[in-house]
Amino acid sequence: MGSIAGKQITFAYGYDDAPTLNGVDISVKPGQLVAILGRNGCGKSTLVRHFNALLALQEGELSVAGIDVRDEAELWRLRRTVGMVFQNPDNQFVSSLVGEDVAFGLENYQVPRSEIPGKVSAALEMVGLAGFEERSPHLLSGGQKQRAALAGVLALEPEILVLDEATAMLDPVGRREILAAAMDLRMRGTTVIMITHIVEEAIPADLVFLMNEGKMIAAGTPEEVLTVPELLEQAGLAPPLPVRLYHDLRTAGIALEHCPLTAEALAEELCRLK
Amino acid sequence: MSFEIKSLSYVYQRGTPLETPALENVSFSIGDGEFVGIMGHTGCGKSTLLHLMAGLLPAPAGTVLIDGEDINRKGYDRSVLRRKLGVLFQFPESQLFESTVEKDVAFGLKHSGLSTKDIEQRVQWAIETVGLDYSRVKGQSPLGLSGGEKRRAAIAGVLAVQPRHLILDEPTVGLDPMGREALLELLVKLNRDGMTILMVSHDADSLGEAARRLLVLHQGHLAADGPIGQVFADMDAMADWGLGVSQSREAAGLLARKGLEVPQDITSYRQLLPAVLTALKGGGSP
Amino acid sequence: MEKMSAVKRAILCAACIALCYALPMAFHAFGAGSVFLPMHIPVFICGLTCGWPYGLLCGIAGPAISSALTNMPPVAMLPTMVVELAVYGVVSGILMQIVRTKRLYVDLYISLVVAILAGRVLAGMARALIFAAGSYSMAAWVSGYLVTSWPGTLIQLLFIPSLVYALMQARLIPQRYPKTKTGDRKV
Amino acid sequence: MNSQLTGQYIPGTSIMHRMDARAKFSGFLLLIAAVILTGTIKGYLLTISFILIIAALSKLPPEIATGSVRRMLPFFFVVFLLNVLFFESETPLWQWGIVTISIDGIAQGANILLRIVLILILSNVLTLTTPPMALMAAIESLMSPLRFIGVPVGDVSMILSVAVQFIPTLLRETDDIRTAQTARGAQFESGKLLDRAKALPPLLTPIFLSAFKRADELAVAMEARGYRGGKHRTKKASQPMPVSGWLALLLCAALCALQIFLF
Repeated sequence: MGSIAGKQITFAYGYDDAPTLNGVDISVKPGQLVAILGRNGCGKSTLVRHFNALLALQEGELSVAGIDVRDEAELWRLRRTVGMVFQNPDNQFVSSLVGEDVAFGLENYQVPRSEIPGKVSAALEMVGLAGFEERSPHLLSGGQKQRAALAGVLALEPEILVLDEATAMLDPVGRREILAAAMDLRMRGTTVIMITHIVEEAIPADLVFLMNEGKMIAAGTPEEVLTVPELLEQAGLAPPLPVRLYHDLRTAGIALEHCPLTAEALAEELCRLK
Repeated sequence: MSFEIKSLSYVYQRGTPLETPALENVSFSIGDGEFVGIMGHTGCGKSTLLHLMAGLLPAPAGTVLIDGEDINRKGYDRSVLRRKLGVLFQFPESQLFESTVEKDVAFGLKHSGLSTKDIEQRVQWAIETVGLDYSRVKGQSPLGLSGGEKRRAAIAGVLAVQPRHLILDEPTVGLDPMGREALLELLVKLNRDGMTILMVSHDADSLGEAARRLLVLHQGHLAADGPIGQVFADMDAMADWGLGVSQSREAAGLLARKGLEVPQDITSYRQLLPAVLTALKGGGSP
Repeated sequence: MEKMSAVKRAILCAACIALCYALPMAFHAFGAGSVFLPMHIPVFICGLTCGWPYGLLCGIAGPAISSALTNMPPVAMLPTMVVELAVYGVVSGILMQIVRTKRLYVDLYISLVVAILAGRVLAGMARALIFAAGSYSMAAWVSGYLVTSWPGTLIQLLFIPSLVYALMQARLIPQRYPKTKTGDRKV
Repeated sequence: MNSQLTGQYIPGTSIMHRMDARAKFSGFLLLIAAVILTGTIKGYLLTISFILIIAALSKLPPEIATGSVRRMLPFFFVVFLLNVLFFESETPLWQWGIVTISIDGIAQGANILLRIVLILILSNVLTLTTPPMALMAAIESLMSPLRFIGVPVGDVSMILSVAVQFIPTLLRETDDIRTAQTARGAQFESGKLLDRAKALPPLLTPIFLSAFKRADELAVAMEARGYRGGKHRTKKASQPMPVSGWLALLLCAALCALQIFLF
């Protein structure tokens, strides 16, 4: 159920000489909320596309939800187990009606016609779009589009959900909507993998992976990874504002007890000093 | 004045059942060399405003003056406007089309009347200004560059005409932190060298770092106009308009609520750090 | 990048069909209008990049959908237009598969020129059969398919091969002659 | 421009509006055949009255039902002229080089013109009384017998659905690209034909690149959602054709038969 175990995953695209992934290890337990952080081009999207065998494993070992991704007989079960939402909300719809689009995945797995409408409306309700079946995706806001795309994935009841930079093109409101939906799913026991370069989005995660140039350079809890500016800078990312302030205050001779991750924690730490 | 906008109004799909006002009676002016941010909830009319200000939509009601000239006046030479006003749209990398970066960056200079040598110099200047290696990329296809490099190449294409004013629409979307940082540095530098910059964005952090003045559009009206610190100071109003403020401003608000004496017109980390230090050292002299 | 999957070909074909509607609208918006034959371009691109079955579908469905949505081309004109475009899609697709001279542009031009000729000849024949059995003269064909369409033909010849090349540069379709690891490049 | 695709459709409640779209579309094909088969004066009288009755039943304002006919008048003139001037007749009224004017030619020109006008009116009635999506669905369901000759009907209908879905996005995109290139100094509107032709690549290349990029991303998303071709999917629910639809089809078929056997 919902676990991921990968060892020494290495991958190179045909047009590139340097490998995009270079000996990556990853291990995720069922039900965890996981953030994979890294700048553009670090290989994070390439990595997750191995989880549902969109990319064929070239070297290394990878088993997802107990399925070996090399096992071609299990390909379709694997794809049903791992749902994926992508970056561009406009490029995920197959139909001009939200309801038909959410049904797309179900039809691919030959779910009987009679069961489809129920599953579609349940999935739409889960993302807060109940009753949107007859709407056109083009007339929705960015956040609504991404939630409709999410519904299309959730209708298949995946054990693992991958959000491949699903918030990158949204405005702050849309971004919050998608993050809230991700939290909600994790509460229901789904393993959620978030790919992002926004460090703040990784704060609520159970586990953070940090990637750079095709390598996994750190793995741990947010407290372990996000509080080390050197590590984040090595990956081309900036630490969250409270962490930055914590370290700058220390340089100025003011030592806080704990390194805070959120603004609230920061405020509390500072008050304790006063 | 770079821009003078006088009682500008615009209606979508005029005369149809879908008629909706996009802008209503908007007036403001922007001086030479200002760095102005524009924020507004999706659908507030800011992209219409941007198109009107860039002369890409005719203004049916109201006037747009650029450097004192009415750009919708009959007989106004639009090619002059194109040379003094650069516009960078969202995802500008989708405009790239030439076979080499050099040709693509030179596209806007085609009708400029400059000599081949001058064009070459301008192109080199633009490519180097955005931080790309001129000798490496000039002969490459822009389509084969990485995502971040494509964005830079597209920006170089806008800068090559050396516009006096630059309008940007969501320039930071899709960039990673380093790309964003580099872009903001570039904009601040161009602004310091005298370019008027007008940046439409949802990215309150970037605006907080770079812009000095902020306009807020709400449902087609100009809801706020002032120094960005002042506009961000009223977080409740910002929330009412469906907008967030920069993280530094938010942190300052939280700290103040906990009793720390931090000024509330902070917009960037650059201002936050000394303010916190001052507050911790007992609120004495800075 | 290896060969394109069937799903990818299918969706590229769908995009070309949509462009058969969107491009004429865009051209119309700035007055370039139909002299440049904007609907032909996506069909050639589809045939050249996705293969003949997809080119065929694009040639039929492109004008048909446009016709159903806007009546442009009017449904009455549709049959001959469909014949013409379907032939473009099929012939350009088949030739791209057969002709392999090791030079991309040579392959493209051979496929394109033969497809253009075949499409116009067959459409002329179809028009003669459907509308005016026996009476549709050579002169009318020459005027309809060669003379009035020269700006469009020029655009097709100048633009389509370099567009295919650009799509390869952007890695949206596979390289036809990938450079080998030793670095010698064949274009 | 980027809102829903309404096409030409004008909502209404007439018999033509309410008729099953599949019947309407197949009837339309039969009627085109009938028009082409028509060859005598008597035959024309019958066909014309039949089509006029259909147009009347649609309750569309006449100026709208004949809209595209009037728009295409210059084209008709050219077609007519070509036939009049170049029809090779045994009994020319006047001849100069390949130019031949004859009674036969004039009759031929009129004949062709009449056919085109009739078919145009028919196609107007069809597209004005049927919502585009219903028309698409009708065409799809009428295609299903093609699977017996090896056409992958499931894949084709998927492609068509995706294509229609792409249209609003691509329309907006072409508009955005045109605006962006205008801002960079491109000039599309002005100049001679050749200048305008040269101005096209800055528009066309980005449009195709962006359309292909979108298609590429969508294809990946579809594979991730388990798509592996049209065959492996839940079957579409199909509704039987209503009696009224069959009746309409029968009438159209009868007209065809009359044109073949009686006239």
